[in-house]
Amino acid sequence: MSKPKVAFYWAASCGGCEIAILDIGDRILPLSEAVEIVFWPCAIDIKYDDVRAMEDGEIDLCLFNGAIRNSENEEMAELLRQKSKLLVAYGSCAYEGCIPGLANLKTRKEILRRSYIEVPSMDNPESIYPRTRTEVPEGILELPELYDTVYTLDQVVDVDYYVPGCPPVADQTWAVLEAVLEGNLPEKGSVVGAGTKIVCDDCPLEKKETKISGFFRPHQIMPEPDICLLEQGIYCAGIGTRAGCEALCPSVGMPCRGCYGPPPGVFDQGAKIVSALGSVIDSEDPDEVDRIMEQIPCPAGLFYRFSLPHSILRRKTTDDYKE
Amino acid sequence: MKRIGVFVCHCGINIAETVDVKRVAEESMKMDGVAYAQDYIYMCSEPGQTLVREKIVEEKLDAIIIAACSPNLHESTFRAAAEEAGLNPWQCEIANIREQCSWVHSDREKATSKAIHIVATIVQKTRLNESLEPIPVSITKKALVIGGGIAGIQASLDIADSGYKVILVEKDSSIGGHMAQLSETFPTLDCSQCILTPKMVAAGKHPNIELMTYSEIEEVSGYVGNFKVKIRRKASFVDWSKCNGCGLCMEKCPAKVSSAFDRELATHGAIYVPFPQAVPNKPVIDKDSCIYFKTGKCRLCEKVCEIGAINFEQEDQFVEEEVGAIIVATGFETLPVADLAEYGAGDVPDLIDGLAFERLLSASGPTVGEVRRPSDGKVPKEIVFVQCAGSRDPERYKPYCSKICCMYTTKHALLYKHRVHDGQPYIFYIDIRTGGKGYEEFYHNAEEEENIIYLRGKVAKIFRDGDKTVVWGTDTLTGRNIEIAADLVVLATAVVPKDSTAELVKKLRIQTGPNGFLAEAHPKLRPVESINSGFFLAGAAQGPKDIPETVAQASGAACKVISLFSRDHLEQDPAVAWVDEDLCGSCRICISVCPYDAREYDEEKEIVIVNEALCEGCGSCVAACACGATQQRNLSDSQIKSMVTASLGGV
Amino acid sequence: MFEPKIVCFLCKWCTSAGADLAGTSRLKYRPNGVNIRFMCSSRVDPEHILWAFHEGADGVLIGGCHPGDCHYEDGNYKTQARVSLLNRLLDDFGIDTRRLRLEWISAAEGAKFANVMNDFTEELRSKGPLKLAVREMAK
Amino acid sequence: MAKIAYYPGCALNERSSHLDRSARDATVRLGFELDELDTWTCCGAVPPVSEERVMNLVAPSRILKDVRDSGRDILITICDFCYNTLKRTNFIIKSDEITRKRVNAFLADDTPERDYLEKDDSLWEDYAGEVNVIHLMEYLRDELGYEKITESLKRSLKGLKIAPYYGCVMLRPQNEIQLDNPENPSIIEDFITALDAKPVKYPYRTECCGSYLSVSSPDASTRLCYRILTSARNSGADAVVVSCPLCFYNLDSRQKAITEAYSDFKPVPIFYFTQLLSVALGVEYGRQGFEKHYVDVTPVLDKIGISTGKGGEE
Amino acid sequence: MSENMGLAPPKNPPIRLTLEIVNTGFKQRVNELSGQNMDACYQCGNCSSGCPLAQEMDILPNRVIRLVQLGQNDDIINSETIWICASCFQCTVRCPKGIDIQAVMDALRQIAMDEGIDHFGPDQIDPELAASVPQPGLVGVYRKLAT
Repeated sequence: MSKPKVAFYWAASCGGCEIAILDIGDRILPLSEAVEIVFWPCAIDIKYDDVRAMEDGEIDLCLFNGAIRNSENEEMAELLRQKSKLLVAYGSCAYEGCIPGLANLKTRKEILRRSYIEVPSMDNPESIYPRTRTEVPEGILELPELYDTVYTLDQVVDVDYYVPGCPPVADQTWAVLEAVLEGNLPEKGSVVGAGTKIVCDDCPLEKKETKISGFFRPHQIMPEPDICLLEQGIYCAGIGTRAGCEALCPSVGMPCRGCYGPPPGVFDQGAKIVSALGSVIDSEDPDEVDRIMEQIPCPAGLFYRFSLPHSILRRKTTDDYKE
Repeated sequence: MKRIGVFVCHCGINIAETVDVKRVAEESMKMDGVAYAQDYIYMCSEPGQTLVREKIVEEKLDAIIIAACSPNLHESTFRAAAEEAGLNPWQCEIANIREQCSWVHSDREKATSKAIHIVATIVQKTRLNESLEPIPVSITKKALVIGGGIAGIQASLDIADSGYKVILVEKDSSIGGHMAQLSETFPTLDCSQCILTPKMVAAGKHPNIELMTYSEIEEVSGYVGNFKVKIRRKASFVDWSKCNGCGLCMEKCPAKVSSAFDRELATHGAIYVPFPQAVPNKPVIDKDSCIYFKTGKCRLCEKVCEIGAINFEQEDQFVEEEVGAIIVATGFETLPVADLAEYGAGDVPDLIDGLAFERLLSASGPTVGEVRRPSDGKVPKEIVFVQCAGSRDPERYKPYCSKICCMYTTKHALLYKHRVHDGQPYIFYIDIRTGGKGYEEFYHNAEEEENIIYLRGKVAKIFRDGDKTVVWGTDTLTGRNIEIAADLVVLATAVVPKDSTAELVKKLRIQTGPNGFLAEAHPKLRPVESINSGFFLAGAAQGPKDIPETVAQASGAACKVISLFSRDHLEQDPAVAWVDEDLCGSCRICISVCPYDAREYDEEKEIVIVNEALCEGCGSCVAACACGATQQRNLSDSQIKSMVTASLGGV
Repeated sequence: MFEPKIVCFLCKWCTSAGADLAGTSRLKYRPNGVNIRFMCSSRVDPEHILWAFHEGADGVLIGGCHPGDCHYEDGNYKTQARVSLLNRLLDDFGIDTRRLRLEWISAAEGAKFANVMNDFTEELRSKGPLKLAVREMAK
Repeated sequence: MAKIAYYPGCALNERSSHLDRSARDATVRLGFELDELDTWTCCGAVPPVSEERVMNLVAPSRILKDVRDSGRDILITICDFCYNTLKRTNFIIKSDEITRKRVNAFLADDTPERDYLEKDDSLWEDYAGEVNVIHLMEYLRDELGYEKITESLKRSLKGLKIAPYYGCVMLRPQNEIQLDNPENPSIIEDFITALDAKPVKYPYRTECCGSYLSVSSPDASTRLCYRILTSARNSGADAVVVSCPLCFYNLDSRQKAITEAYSDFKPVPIFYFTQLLSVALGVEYGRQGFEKHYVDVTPVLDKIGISTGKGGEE
Repeated sequence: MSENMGLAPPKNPPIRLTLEIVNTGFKQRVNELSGQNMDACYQCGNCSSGCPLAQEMDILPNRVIRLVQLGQNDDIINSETIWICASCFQCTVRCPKGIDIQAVMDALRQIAMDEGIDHFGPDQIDPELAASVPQPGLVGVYRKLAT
């Protein structure tokens, strides 16, 4: 039997997921013994055309990280789907949009204006914007088209499994690889490499009663070391975030950001966290409640930091406020 | 897939006139999961219910939906019918297409379309409904009665007589309420105290009744069958266990305090009992009027009390009690004369309210039953009674009829004539309302035989002129205005709920209606119950009513309590919260959220569980559970989402 | 004329009873809302509201007991806090917060329920349909 | 032939003699005779004005006492005013002891002692209401029986639609008169049926015609009679039947004024009940005094084949 | 306050009720003459609703009784109503309180006539009418409406 063929791809993401693969450490050696890496732009020089030349389904496993931000991302997602037996949305970006997905709170127009005109370091007096086709003396230059909306991988192609995390922790990555190599596969569409509970389940901090009379950002107070951060008014997404990370952040006194996405019983992580927080505000005075809530900066960005394109609303609606 | 039957009721024309019920049935048949649909003229009638039962069997239905009136009316009816036909009652749902559709819309097309959406919404819920069993809950067989007027006394006696314990809480130092203030009672004219006092004594002595006078409800938690009540026993500064009621302290007290019991027509000391027949007959010190408390000097009462019952150091005590049912009988107050600007805003000395006049008529009152006016103590020769003072006036005061005034004013005029034979009473009224046994006859007798002049018209203005009190009225029957320069004017001021009612209902979490009176569960069929289970209503706190009606309602409420206590246990709606053990990550937010302490951390399972007996099914923990481990039975998030979709016309 | 679609989440004890009273009082109001009855407004999860917008609602009404009157002690305060936060979220998402109404309507306020339904319908009519991005994308 | 004491009263004695005559003619055919009192005075037409006016009871009481003293206990009257006055007087005498004593004192006063001593050696006996005052129609209904009338019919009135008119004093005040239900009477309807004619129901049958206001406020009476007659006519009546001379006068004679005042008015013939009875029992046409009527009755009688010339049996 | 005699009298002066006015004896006199209790009337208005001559009256029958109750004798004895009443007893048979209103009207006519107010005299009769109207009409009108 020939060795399984494995591909890694990096779409709209920071690249952390690539590093996360290397995070498996020494286990990379047995891995490279066990599989044949047929495509990994970050590490191996194989061109897109080489992939196009492959048979459909020739790749046994493709770990695809990054969101779908532009036409190139989408094209590669379709191509790799076609060539792979198993396509895994690897990491938060591919799974649910993650940080790039926050762009959905803006329009493409706003983003381009910001990036190419408004930023203080930009010097672009002629207001030149990037174009998908640019004619230069040497010929035509093509750039991928930036989409108005960031998509998750499964919004453009069929996905077999999801590995959450920004980035996924190494042990979970290894476990997924191991499971695939051993043919020990769960039901299609499953989230793998994560727990079924929430971060709190792994969190070592002590929990008593949650009544919030004010929110603080981590730099604003010095939290009690062993007490649940949320109880101390520090927004911690652990209550609405899938376990799997071993509660790395709260274990060291930093609040959970929610990168493992919603737990299995939840679809919209942000809405659920809003619901939970709204339940434990320690005030019955509507004005005071509003004041407490205003201490939360940019709720959409905070509660959907990792999951905006994968949420119910997915992106900002632009033409509802008028008059 | 579940086989659901949809039964669409015409409710005569109540639904069918506005909603095309046949189309609703037809459209229902097209819905996923619906195996049978039919309309019928009166679904709640016996033939209607028979139809439902037969079709459950014939069509092998797993669940049914009755599209009819509000579930508040017939949910239990149809659930019982479903059970008879072998269905689990929780497989029966009601789609409200009457109160919330046919009755509120007139466009037939739109109403029909809405009715279809309503049914579709309920179909979605029903598809995912589980079969449930009611949850048994134990009952603490002890009642709390709040308010020691005739309503509270009667209710307490009835419950106590049936063998159950009662705690009767009264905020004043004696029970008796307003009835103790009355002179004689219509329509039989028996003396109020004569018929009340024996009942007060009986309540005071009953082995099953624990009187807690001079006490107020501080906190109530729990639920029907198992309430926890915290009661504040206000400091009386008199050790009642020592006091033998000799009364010397009251005699010696140099302070003068307007008597609330005598409607400010007399005074008593700062240490006082409200009236001589008080039960318990123990004094209290009014801290705000006591010279010692105000100046730090006096303590005369302490000096004269040989047994040393005075204790200036006493503080409010708190007691906690567990009870299974609560009767609210907090009674009424009357609209202050000062609120009635056109009647002198309280500045006319010879203008008093009906309760004050009761004190003037009372043999135990400040004038020993002689009618003497407050300004100079003269016997009034001409006296004007003004009805509907603040009642039946939706624009400025109270919109409702205070119900008792027609009768008590007639009684006042009649008793006045009995005391002052050559006096002339006039009564201004808008309508005379004498609905009650013997009432119309009482009124006729007064009108025909007692030379009481009834004037049909609302009094516009009252003012003082010399030693007279001038009344400007009209007589719509002659079409002439009427002026009377009277010696005394008595206002039948509007009956209003006690000020404290609003605060109390918040503690009890029961409802009041638009005028602040306690709201009954159903105006006709459940008049002595609050909509909140375990709370019962008695007396004028629920609405203006006279003594017979109050007593009847009190006995009715007591009977409801006794019927509750006669059960071994209660069956609680099982549509409660539950936890998926595989998902719960023990963030414990739900513990903080639950108002009933129904959530606790299970050390063994390392999850938070639901105590089903305590859970009231509000669902707030379900919404608060960010990990999605908590769901509500038969109202899960997936049910709600599909209901939302269906309500918007999606599938 | 544009007929907005409204989803109404009503608590059983107050607002749904108030809606029943509107019925028994035969008050007439706009038929644009379909009511979903919960035991308490605190069962309403912001997820339900977002879902309603997703599924085509132009407006969402939450009806609960007046402050202090909650049958479950303080359920309506939870609702109030959630709505407060959700409003900020809706704002971030570009959805006019007037599309989400929280009303305290007691069992005695049939007329208020009818007025709220009429008023909300009119307001949504003047706003026009909610062109939610995610719905536009699906088209 | 049985003779029943009969009090005609002033009107029947003179201005309404056709009522009297037709009554006498008819009753004979039914087997009894109206035996007019030997001496009688005016009854006073209206009962006493107030409690103080006991004097007004004296005249009717004397009439009644005479009937009693003559050994009879039934007195028939026809005129509704006489009926009302005598019957109510009797009621007062029976039920009010003080009034009874006062009235008898007056009666005794103006009755010369020798008169009764000569006529009768019994001692003075107070009149105590022993006489039963009966309306002729009441006698026909209760004593004779309407079926007897039907059996005795010589001419059918079939085809005639007749509106009964009760007016006021025949039925009211009810507790004293007790003739029929004042709000829904049937005595005249049943009488009409007994004659084979058809009674017409209409709402104004018990509404006042104006009574003596005809004298003091004729316009008021005209308005009332217009309403009554129009209502009867609109209900399909060919004629109206009455028993009271004043009703007859108002409803019949006043049609002149009504016709002048109301352009839409169509005259309606008025009959005394005794006139119809007389015709139906076959009394010779012409004896009923129809010539005294203001409104011509012949068209109505023609309708059922009775007209001048055809005559009766006699 | 006294009325200024130099001014035109007010159109609708208020009734100033006093112990004296309501007890002057007017009501009692009506009670005695009529044998009825004026205070028994609770002003339902049935007497007026059914009165065939109501349209001819200036004060409806129920209001006549009302004025008696309030001792307003002037208003009544100067009214048309008591002379328009045809004594038809319709009100009497219908009164829910059993008041013989007819008797009250008689009493009021008597009081008026006692005070010298006559409504009708022989000189006022149309001779043609006098010659033709049945006697009860003539007797009735004089007995009811004239001293």
